[in-house]
Amino acid sequence: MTPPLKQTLEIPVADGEAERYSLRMGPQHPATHGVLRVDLELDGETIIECKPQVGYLHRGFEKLAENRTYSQALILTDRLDYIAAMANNVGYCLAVEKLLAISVPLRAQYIRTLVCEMSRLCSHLLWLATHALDIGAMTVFLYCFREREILLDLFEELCGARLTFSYPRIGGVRQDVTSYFIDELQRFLDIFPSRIAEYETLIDTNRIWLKRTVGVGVVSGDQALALGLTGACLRGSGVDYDLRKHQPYDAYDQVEFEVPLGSDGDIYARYRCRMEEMHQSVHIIQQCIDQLPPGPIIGLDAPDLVMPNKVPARIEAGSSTYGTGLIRLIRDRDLYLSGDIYVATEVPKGELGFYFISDGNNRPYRMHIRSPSFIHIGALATIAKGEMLADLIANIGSLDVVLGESDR
Amino acid sequence: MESMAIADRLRAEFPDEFLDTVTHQGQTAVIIRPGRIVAILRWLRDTDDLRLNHLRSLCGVDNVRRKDPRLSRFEVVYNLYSIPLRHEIRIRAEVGDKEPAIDSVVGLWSGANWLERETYDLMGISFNGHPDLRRVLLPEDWKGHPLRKEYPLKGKEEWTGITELLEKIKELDQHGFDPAGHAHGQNQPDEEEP
Amino acid sequence: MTILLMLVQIIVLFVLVMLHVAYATYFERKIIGHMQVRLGPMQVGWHGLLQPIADGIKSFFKEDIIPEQADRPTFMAAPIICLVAMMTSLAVLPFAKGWVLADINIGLLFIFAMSSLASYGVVLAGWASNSKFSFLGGLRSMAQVISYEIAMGLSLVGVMLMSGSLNLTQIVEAQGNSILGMYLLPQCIGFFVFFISMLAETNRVPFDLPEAETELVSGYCTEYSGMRYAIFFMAEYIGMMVMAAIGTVCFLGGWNGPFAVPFFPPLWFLLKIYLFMFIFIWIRATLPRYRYDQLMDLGWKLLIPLALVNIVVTACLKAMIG
Amino acid sequence: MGEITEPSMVKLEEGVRYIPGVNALLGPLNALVNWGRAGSIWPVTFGLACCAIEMMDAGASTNDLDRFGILFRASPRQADCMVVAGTLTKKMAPVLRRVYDQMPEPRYVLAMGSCACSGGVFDTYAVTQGVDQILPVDVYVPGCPPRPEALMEGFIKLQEKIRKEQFRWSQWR
Repeated sequence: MTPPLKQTLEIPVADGEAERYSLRMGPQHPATHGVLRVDLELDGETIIECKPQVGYLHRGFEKLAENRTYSQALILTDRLDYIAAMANNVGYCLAVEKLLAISVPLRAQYIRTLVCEMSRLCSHLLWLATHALDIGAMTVFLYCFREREILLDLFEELCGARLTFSYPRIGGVRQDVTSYFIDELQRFLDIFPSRIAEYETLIDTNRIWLKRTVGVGVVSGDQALALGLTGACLRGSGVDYDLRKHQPYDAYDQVEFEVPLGSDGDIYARYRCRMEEMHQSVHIIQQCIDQLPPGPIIGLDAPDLVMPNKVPARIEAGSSTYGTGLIRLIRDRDLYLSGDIYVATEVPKGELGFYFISDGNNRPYRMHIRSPSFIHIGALATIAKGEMLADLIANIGSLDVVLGESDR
Repeated sequence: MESMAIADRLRAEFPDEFLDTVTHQGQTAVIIRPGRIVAILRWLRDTDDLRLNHLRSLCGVDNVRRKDPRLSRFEVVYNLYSIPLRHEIRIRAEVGDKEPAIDSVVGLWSGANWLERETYDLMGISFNGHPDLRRVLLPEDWKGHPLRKEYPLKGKEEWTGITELLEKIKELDQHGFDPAGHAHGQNQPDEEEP
Repeated sequence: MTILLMLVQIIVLFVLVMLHVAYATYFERKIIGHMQVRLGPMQVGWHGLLQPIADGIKSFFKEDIIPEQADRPTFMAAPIICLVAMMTSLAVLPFAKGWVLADINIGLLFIFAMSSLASYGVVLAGWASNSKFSFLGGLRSMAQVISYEIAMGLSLVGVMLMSGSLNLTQIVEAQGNSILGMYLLPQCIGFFVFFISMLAETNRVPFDLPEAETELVSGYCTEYSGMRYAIFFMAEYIGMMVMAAIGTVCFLGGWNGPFAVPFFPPLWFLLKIYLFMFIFIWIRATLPRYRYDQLMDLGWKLLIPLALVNIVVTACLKAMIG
Repeated sequence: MGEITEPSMVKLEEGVRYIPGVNALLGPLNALVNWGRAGSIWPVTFGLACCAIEMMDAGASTNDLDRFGILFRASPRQADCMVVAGTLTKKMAPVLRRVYDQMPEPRYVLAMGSCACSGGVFDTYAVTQGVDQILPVDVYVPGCPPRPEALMEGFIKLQEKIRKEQFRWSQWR
């Protein structure tokens, strides 16, 4: 006895129109970089319609931040783009500093620039690893992780954590760099360009790689701007927009570097942009090491972690929304400046913006995160339309999305 | 161009829509009426000496607990930047308090699509003329808009998806999927002596 | 008596091939591991030597899921079809002079027939699973096999012309007179086409589209679990071995070597097969994957014309020289 | 299933003392099966958030999970174990359960990271407070995120647990 075959497969019937076949990829799928879901309408293997669905990692960051003090909310930013947590931390701190008018000493600025660029290397290495794996080149994945491991060890030497650092503080950084760290970093910088060359020999001259990337996923400059793409995705289309140059923060105006630009706007152009950025990051880190000025690493007007040190505030014990044991500042005191601010930084994925509204107390009234990944995934529908199923995978990889940042 | 100068140009161009300007730490925000938002943003984007062609962010704000009583309950905030001319401005459109709504700017920036969906999802501000206004981050049948101030951090009621799932799990357990019952927070019983 | 002897031979071959397949996976994991600056299996047995056994035991005792909406008989038959077809082609492989189970006259054709049959298993698996990923995997496999079977068949016509036979033993013997004792040099175009089609035929990188992990999860075997999946796995590795064996027989001179090995004549044959297997694995560790349409382009626009040119040239040369 | 404490194949009669231990034939087979399972854990790739990166790292060159015979499989049908690496949101919970239901027995669950263990820092409207509400968890690996070494330790603990199992193969064959 065989049960009748229930056809959930909509096996297409030729009726003159395009023969459609719907496929739901994800949220558990090896190539969706986490928990992205893509609903596809296919004609054979050609994508007629592509609807990305996000939210499977929506943790309520913005709401949570409104219920935390500025110092407490810092740890949330680690878990935004967990591949380059340092860049998020710095972006957050910069925004809060600007909002509350807190100054940062020069040495801390240099250290932040340095760790941001290290973070960029980390992120780009992971991007290259997964992008190559998506296209099918599995060895690149392991080679990239080998170098990434060195960077993670360096981060660990610096602040004790491998992924979620919370190293920058509002008003500076947590602790100073050690000479051992600088020596090891220097050794890494010496070998790293040759390692980039190694990846390039594996994939850059590979015919199959070129066939899979050149002319695929093309976004023109105007289209990229309209879609809101930023970072390497925008620069790959030839638009010169890099916040490190446009609105320099930290020590980026003190160091020299170039912004690599592509012209074709295809996957290959984005790939080349990121590879060049890695070279530039090495260059920036080198300059930061050479120019690192002496001095304090945290500003005098930085808010203390426990309670604001500027205005004596009444505090009341527990029994609040935090549960017992924690102390809470009374909401109604004007401790900080009030106003709103939008500060964006160039994180590896693109433009990460924090829009803050302060109402004067020690918690943000509203924190909005402009996450590049969210906007990039939104653009995926436009980019992937009309291409093949395999190109969709390549496109997701090349947009370099992180769902933690996208869903918040 | 200085942000303040842009605000002045805006006031001259759209006197009826203009309400106020706010400056904080060198950043200027223009508070406007929501009615002609598309026209204003198009003007800002396409005017030759402004060319604010990059929509940096779009979000909703719930002002119900702000100390400033003049503000309306909901605002939609647009952060604009000009990549060629390197200046910026923030536009804050006041959208009222009951059934807040504003025109969609998807026609100007197609990337605004998801940002507006997000604002609708989390803040409950609807966008007229949006091509596909559905929830984006939360499940379709979620109740409430979490970023509104009256919404508690842990939510009001359990999402139906979760309650259904828990019921299904209970049913599966009865059919021996997890007879030892390690799931659901119960500790595994100590090994019994026979 | 002959039947009994035949049975013993079959059983010996079966067991040896099964062990071989098991250790081919070990070989692959180890080699890829070392190419990727890691170690590969180390903990199960000395240097992970018992890893395939552990995998086998685990798969054997795993729950066997047949999805509710699958077409049950087809779903169950598909892996068996794959395995049987692949195993059957082993019968005609000459491991050394006289070391062949069935020395039939159309050995080469028989292997073609069987490897096409094996791809039926894949297509049926894709269809019967009633899963969208499996279905796409099955479709891809069908298209791939049809186009590359042609290229592969044509690439071997040159060899047939030169040796004048379809019998594998005779093909090997005919190669004895050629340069280096193999057809590699005179049939270099044929070998090139054959090698690429071989990769495609066995679904290996860069043509692993039917099971492309990052695109189709596991392609046609997405819904298979436990032992059924293991059977697909074995069939794939036997397929690799059979293809490597054809390559060895037709282009690398079979069991011919620089000197005859006493007591164990198939040594050269096995070494050549291992060489092929190593190259399979090496390519897997190095190359990205083709896209579906590019794969078709390559097959129809490059390989088939090349193979046809090869046939014409070989035939002309053969007619001129004698 | 898990540990059987009651020997179902032996009928106890009055006056017969039960001696703990297993059947002479099935005992070694049981040990062999457990050895095979412990030596070949194939987890399904279920990276949710930050911990997924450390999970990938554990599979990469420095730590190399392949040494233990651990091989990531994309399809839940071929997997033995699920590493829930990261924050499980409410929207994702039904998906997680579905993937778990698709896995064949014997299946194990390893909760990696504080979010998977208990919800972590995300005590909000959108996050489930621990995956053990949804799934039976075998091993908890705390940390935010746990280091790859911690994940490896989790796998070793899981192997220990598997080796102690008895007759977890009679029910579905």
